[in-house]
Amino acid sequence: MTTSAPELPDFAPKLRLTQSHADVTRDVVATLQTPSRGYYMLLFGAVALFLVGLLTFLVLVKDGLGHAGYNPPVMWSVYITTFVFWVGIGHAGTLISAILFLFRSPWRTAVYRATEAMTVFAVMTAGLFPIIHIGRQWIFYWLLPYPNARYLWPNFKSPLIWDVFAISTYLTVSTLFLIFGLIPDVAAVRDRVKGWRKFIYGQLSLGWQGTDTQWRHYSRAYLYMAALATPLVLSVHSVVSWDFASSIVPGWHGTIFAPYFVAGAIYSGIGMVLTLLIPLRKALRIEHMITDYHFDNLSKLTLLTGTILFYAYAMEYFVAWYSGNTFEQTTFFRRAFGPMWWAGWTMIICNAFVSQLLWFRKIRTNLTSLFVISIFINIGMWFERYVIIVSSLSNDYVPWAWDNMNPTWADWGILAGSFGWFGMYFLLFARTFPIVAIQEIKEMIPMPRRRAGGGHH
Amino acid sequence: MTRRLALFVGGAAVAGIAGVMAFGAPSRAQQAGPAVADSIASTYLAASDTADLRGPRQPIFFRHDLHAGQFKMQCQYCHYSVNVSPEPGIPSVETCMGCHAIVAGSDSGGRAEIRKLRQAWSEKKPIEWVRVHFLPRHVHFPHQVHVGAMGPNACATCHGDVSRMPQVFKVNNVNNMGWCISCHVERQVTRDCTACHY
Amino acid sequence: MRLPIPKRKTVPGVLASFEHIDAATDAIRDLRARGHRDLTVYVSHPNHEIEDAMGHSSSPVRLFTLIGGLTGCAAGFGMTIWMSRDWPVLVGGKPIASIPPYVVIAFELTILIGALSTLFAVALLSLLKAGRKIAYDPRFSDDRIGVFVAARAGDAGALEQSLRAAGAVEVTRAA
Amino acid sequence: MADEGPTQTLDRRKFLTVLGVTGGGAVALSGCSTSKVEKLVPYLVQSEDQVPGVPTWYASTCTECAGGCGVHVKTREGRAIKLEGNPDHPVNRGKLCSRGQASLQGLYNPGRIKSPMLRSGDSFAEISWDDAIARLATEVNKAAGRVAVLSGAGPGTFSDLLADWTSAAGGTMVRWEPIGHEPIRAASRAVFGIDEVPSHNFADARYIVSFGADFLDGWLSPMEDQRGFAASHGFDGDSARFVSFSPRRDLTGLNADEWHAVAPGSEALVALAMANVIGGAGAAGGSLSAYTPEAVAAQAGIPAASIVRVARAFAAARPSLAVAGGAGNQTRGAVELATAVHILNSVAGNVGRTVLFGSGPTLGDGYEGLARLMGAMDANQVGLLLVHDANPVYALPKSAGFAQRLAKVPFKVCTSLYLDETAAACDLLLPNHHALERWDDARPRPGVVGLMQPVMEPVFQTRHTGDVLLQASQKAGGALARFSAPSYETHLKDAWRSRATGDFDTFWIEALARGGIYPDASADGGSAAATASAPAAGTPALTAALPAFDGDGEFVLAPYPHPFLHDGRGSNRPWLLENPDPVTKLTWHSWIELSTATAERLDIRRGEIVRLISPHGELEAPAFPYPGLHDDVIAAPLGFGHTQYGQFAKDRGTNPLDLVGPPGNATFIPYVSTRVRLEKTGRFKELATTEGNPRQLGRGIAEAMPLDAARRGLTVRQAYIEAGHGKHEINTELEMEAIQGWRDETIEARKLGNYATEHPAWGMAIDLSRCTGCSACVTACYAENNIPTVGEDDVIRGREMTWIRIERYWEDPAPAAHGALDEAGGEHAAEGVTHGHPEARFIPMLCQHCENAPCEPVCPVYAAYHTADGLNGQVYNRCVGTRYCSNNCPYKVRYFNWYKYNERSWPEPLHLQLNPDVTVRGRGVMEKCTFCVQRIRGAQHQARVENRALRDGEFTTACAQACPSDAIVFGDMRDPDSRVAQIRSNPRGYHVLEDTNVRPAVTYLAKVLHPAEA
Repeated sequence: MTTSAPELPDFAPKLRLTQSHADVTRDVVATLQTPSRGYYMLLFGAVALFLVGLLTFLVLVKDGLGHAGYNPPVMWSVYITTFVFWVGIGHAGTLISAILFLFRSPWRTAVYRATEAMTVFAVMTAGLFPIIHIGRQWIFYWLLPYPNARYLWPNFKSPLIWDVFAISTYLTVSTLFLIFGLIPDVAAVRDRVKGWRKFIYGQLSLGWQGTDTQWRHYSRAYLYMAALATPLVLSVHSVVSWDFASSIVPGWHGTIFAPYFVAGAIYSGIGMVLTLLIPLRKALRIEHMITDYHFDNLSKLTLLTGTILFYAYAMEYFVAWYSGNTFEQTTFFRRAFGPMWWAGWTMIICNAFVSQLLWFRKIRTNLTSLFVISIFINIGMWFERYVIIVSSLSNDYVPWAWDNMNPTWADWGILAGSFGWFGMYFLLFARTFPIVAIQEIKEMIPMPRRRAGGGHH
Repeated sequence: MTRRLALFVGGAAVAGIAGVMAFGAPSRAQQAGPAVADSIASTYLAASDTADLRGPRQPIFFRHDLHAGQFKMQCQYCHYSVNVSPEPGIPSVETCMGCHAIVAGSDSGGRAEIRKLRQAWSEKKPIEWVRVHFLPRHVHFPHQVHVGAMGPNACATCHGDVSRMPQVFKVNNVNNMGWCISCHVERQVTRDCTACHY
Repeated sequence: MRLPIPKRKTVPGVLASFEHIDAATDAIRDLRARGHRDLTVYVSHPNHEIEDAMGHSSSPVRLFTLIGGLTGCAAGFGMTIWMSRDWPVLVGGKPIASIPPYVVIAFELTILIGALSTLFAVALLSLLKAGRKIAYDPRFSDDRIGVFVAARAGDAGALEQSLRAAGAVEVTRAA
Repeated sequence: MADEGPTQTLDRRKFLTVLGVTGGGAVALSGCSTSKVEKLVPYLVQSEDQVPGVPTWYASTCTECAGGCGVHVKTREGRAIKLEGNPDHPVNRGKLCSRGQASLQGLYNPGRIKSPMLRSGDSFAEISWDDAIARLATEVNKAAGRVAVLSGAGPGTFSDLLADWTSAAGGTMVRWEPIGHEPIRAASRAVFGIDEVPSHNFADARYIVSFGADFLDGWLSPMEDQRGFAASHGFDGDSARFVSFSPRRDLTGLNADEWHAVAPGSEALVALAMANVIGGAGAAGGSLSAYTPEAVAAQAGIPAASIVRVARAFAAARPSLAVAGGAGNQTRGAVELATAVHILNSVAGNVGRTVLFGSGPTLGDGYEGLARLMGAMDANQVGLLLVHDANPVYALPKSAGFAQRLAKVPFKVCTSLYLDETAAACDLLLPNHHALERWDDARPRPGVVGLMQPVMEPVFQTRHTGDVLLQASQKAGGALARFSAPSYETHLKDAWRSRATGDFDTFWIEALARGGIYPDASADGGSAAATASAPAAGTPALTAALPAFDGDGEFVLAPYPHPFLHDGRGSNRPWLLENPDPVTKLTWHSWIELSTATAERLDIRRGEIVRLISPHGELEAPAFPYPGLHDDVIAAPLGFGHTQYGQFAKDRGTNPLDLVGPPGNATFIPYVSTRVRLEKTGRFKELATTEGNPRQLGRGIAEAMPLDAARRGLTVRQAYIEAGHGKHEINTELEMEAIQGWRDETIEARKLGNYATEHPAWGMAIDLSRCTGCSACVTACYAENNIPTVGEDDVIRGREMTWIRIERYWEDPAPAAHGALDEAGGEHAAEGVTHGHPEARFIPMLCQHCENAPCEPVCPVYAAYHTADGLNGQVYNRCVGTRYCSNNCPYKVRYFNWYKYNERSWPEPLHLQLNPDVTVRGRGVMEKCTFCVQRIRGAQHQARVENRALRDGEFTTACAQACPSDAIVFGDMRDPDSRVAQIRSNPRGYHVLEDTNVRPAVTYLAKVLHPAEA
């Protein structure tokens, strides 16, 4: 009997799909071997940062929020900024794993696991902030509709309650989506390892064996999960944007906010994806799985969303001028030329202008430049939220109440802590679970056949 | 094959059901328990017995069951400001002495307690009663209005049948907001927050 | 926690493993043609050819998703409206129970319960076959395709023969 | 809330113990931390007038200044918790200024001396009262006739006793008040031959001219003058015009319709020039000829035409009123100024109509007396000095050298309540009772005698100085033996027997209940006793010229009394320190003011620390460029730079008196007599200011309209359109209709639960034409609502908790505000009504209790919500602290507890001032104006107990109650007969930020701009 080389799909060369199924399994499982010293140093750094944040939080709980730089009328500042920042980061993951899945775009397979993990951990981080930033952290659960002896329910008209539902739904669904996608891969790992690890992975694989029945329901369910996650991801940041848009604060009160925030979220998310993947693929030696092709596509997405942002910024200013609303006009004038001009321009340059560099193929495919740009994006998007929140609050209706705020150690402490918390989980995940989706890559690599040709597609 | 899968499902199912039940049956504030647990037929009680009685031990074993129960004294006689003020008013030692300058007590236990009272009076020391019912500081409960609105046995509604308590104890969880609300809902009176919280 | 899982008895039969997809699919078709209904096919990834060969109808999962979603939506509106009328509190001069803001809650619950019930469905449907212990080989999660045919000891020999002929690289008997 | 006459005696009250049930109240807002064992401490003896949970009110008299206002003291469970004006009292008619209200913090001040103390080395040692009194007696005998007493000016029975006692002890007594208005008395002597400071009837004056008289910053009789001013200057069909000539524009100046920055010291010349213009009607006419407007204008640096114009209008308006002489411009020429103004008034025929003699305050012996005493001390003729109710070491310029002379006195006794600078330099401290703890009386003016009674147990082991003197006398024997009264209380009663008509006891009870004896306050705005005579003006020698200033510095230093801290006696009260100065809006620290032009010239920016150097000393303070200042003047507030006086005052800022030269042989302290040099240090300080952006940016927050528009009953919008300014509009008519339709629908959809039934709709109206920005309402709010003071650092970060704040906006004079051109060729069209200087607009900003409150729907837990009776409720114990409500509040009137203010703002025993009816907010919750909901509920409960409906005006909010100008009115808007409902229908009424359609419950009546007369 003769074995003919399997016939490769047309996008194979771009994806460098030259390995066999066995290679894929081997390479991916290889990423789970004992990590290097560099890894441990990174992990240590992350944990250290997290502890800084934890300490700051404890001080805030002990003395009150006064330690942070709040300066009425600026009642929200760095914490909410960081909250929105992390929620935004989350979006790229779901976009790639769910939306691109529905679009059947081939380049998603190699990167989606990593981005989805990023999503889950980013949302986990974001979820902490509503608790951190409130005045009486120990009763945050009053925001949940649970039956209580006071006969009281939360106020569902409040955007903050929408947030509670949106964020918790988003966290649940994206976590389940991640776990669901992992099951077959965990099973694959289970069959490759020995001893206690075999037992652990065995439990986690939930008895997966890849029988025809399991696949039959699995692939259907995965499709529907993707179908549900798609509107969800679009809604979540819309809801977050309504925290601001549904208020009457000049500079917040804009109908453009929902699309504007979603675009920004995806933009920032992909920025973070780039920041994470570029070093990761090297560290895990999977350059042949995550290739220039992927980065090229990611950059194009970045370019698209960045341009949408550019439009949104321009439109905000146009509307402020066109509305003839003196409050809006003052706010936006001061955003660019007021005491916080530096923040305003940081946001515009980092987001609107830097993203435009990606028109050039050379820059898109050069990982170094891409990495630098991704850093700019992260900074720019954090400042976007900072500007929207702080600069709008610092000068609204009654001039007498105007004031500016300066962040303090307590603000920076929590911000650092959030990065530590996120990094901690991401690093642990990268070493414990297949960061590249084994089964989906295999799906794209045709199995060997006895007869040449005869492919079903 | 997929036993673990099954466990997973089971877990999810149980959690789900629990959740549903939680929503289905909101736990209401516990209703008033039996008005009086240990009311004692005999008036014969020594201070030494107070430890076994419900409720905190008081510096002087003042018997509500005798004063309000046997002697049928009006609550307002001692709690003088209850229908004019948010505060019910705790009787001044002078008020007690009004009778106990003469009344010395029928039994040895009683006499001992009354002696304490007289001593306090002669030393010009007010008596520090241990508080039984109190609300958080952010709640304002106007006694005068409630007494006016709820008529003769208004007191018992919250404090239970004090006239059968040798030593006063907390019958109802009055510092639980649910206690107030359930009553306000029943009687269809205001549930405005600033009726009590300001 | 005891779940209603029937006592798992080993199923007697023949386990064949293939390296070539077309061989496997041919074998499956052949077996089904010869009236073998109780087949179990192992593969490391979702594979259309095998699905076609097995001729499964599409999964009923979608029903669960739909019902879950609708339940969520109803629950969302029900909860918000009931709760705001349970203790009427006036805010910002808006109606006590005001629909527009509640749409958000309803939407989120639609997604949440929809997603949960989808996964619940997968688990439940997979449970249906959880009662039996069927032979398995770790390589099936790597690059092999496994085909298990339930068979009484008598027929096993013949089956082994045919499967080898169909191109199975390895055939073992499970009893 | 009726005023009950106290019927029990002091020894009865001695048995009172504070009832534990509502005691303190200074407990953190802790969810349900009721698990700890609490004690119920009943009264030993139940006193008739103390019902737990119900306030008891005592009538008393305010002793914070010479005004002698009548007060009602609110006590709960035997603690004084609030001071309010006595409505029957002719001086203040139920109103009370910030300083008066803050005397509560004097009572509970942590800086009080807790027991008698004797100097041992550099420190003091506590001793028993018996030892203290014995020591006093022996020292008095030892001093044998060389006893001297320095006492505050306040006349009264105690003062008389002290005088007697002193002479019996063979000593001399001096009554001295730091800011004693001696120049005015001197002038009265010179012009009318009357040794008296006149009182003024602002209410009847149709035209007011002030030459630096700070009658709205607490000049002679603050409450009376402010009430009169509000009556005449506030718009009520018409309003009097107010022109101010002075180098610095203080709060009074900011309320002027026209202000002229005259050269320091030239006010007298301007006054004389005006008199000259009016013409020699007065006897002094002849000697006026030298002072022509032209000549004076050159020296004063203002247009001659303005002098002429103002003079003519002043003469035309009858009666008019000219006032002069505040400490803030008390130069060496102060007597000449006062003389000139007396002449001006008599020339305009105001004496006897608005300038009233025979009813003015008597203010002690003045600096002259003190100077004599200092001379005696210098000459070692004083063996024992008793200082009572005075702090000369701080209140005199260092250069006067009181401290050095004090050191020469062998034995010094001080009865001060607080360890102030003088007390710290004494040997024996005999802390007196606070005015609220003691029996006493006061005679602020003829015909008015205020009575004080102990409203509570003394907070500390202090003793009434009267009792101390009497007991010491018995010990000392000799001539003093005749002071045999068993206690000061009996002495006081005896002193009063002469006044009694009929049975003394009933008279006494009534006097106590009324808080003294005085003519009943008549309904009209008239203030002082009508018994005033109209003396003829004599012919004083007029030698007015620009006064001399020591030193050769570039600037004239003008120290002025701080509106709240006054001469520094208020500096130990957190309320007064945190309540921003109405003019500069600075808190907690000292500053120096220089004109904006000067600041630009020298490139000195806000908060830049500068050094002032005079021949007599130097100081450093942050600079505050201020548009209302003459370019040659540097102004600085008195009251800071204490070296003693308790934790709040000590080492806070610097004291400009350190730079002022010695009075020399002047009969008064010429505060403005020194020139200073200015040096930059290059260092900066962040100013603790509550001011954000002082410009309205055309947002129509503090609206105003010209007088004629107001007269014709135009609305603000109509006035704008008339003046050719289409008011900025957001909502078109169509939108308004849509909004109305939407509103009708939603109102239907709201009718559920509590909201289905009828309720009152609480509302407020604030008349900006009456509001002077005095900030008494702010202090009242702090007192009523347990508002914490956050301290300097948090004020710098904008975290002050003022539920009601006074915003002070600068407005360039709008064209609408200009009057027609006058005959001088449109001279003042160029200068504008405020002489080209920005116009100040004050507006009290508090929670507007909007019907469509934006803060409510955003709260996730219903902590902010709307009550059925139209309040914007804030439920502290439900608040989780998301602060979204504050973000969404267009008025920014919500305040957040960033730290545990409840634990740090009321150091013992200050927490005793807390109002038990109001929850003390804990850390992490939002708070804001509640329209004094505790008062509303209290009144409703009372009404229910009495089974009747609420009556309009039966109660009101703390701010409305306190407002001396009567600018704030509170009530039920749904009741058409209520005062507030009527005022809201005034055409001047408008809502701040109306375009946001939040429908506030607070209506403002636009300020009325009085144009310059043609």
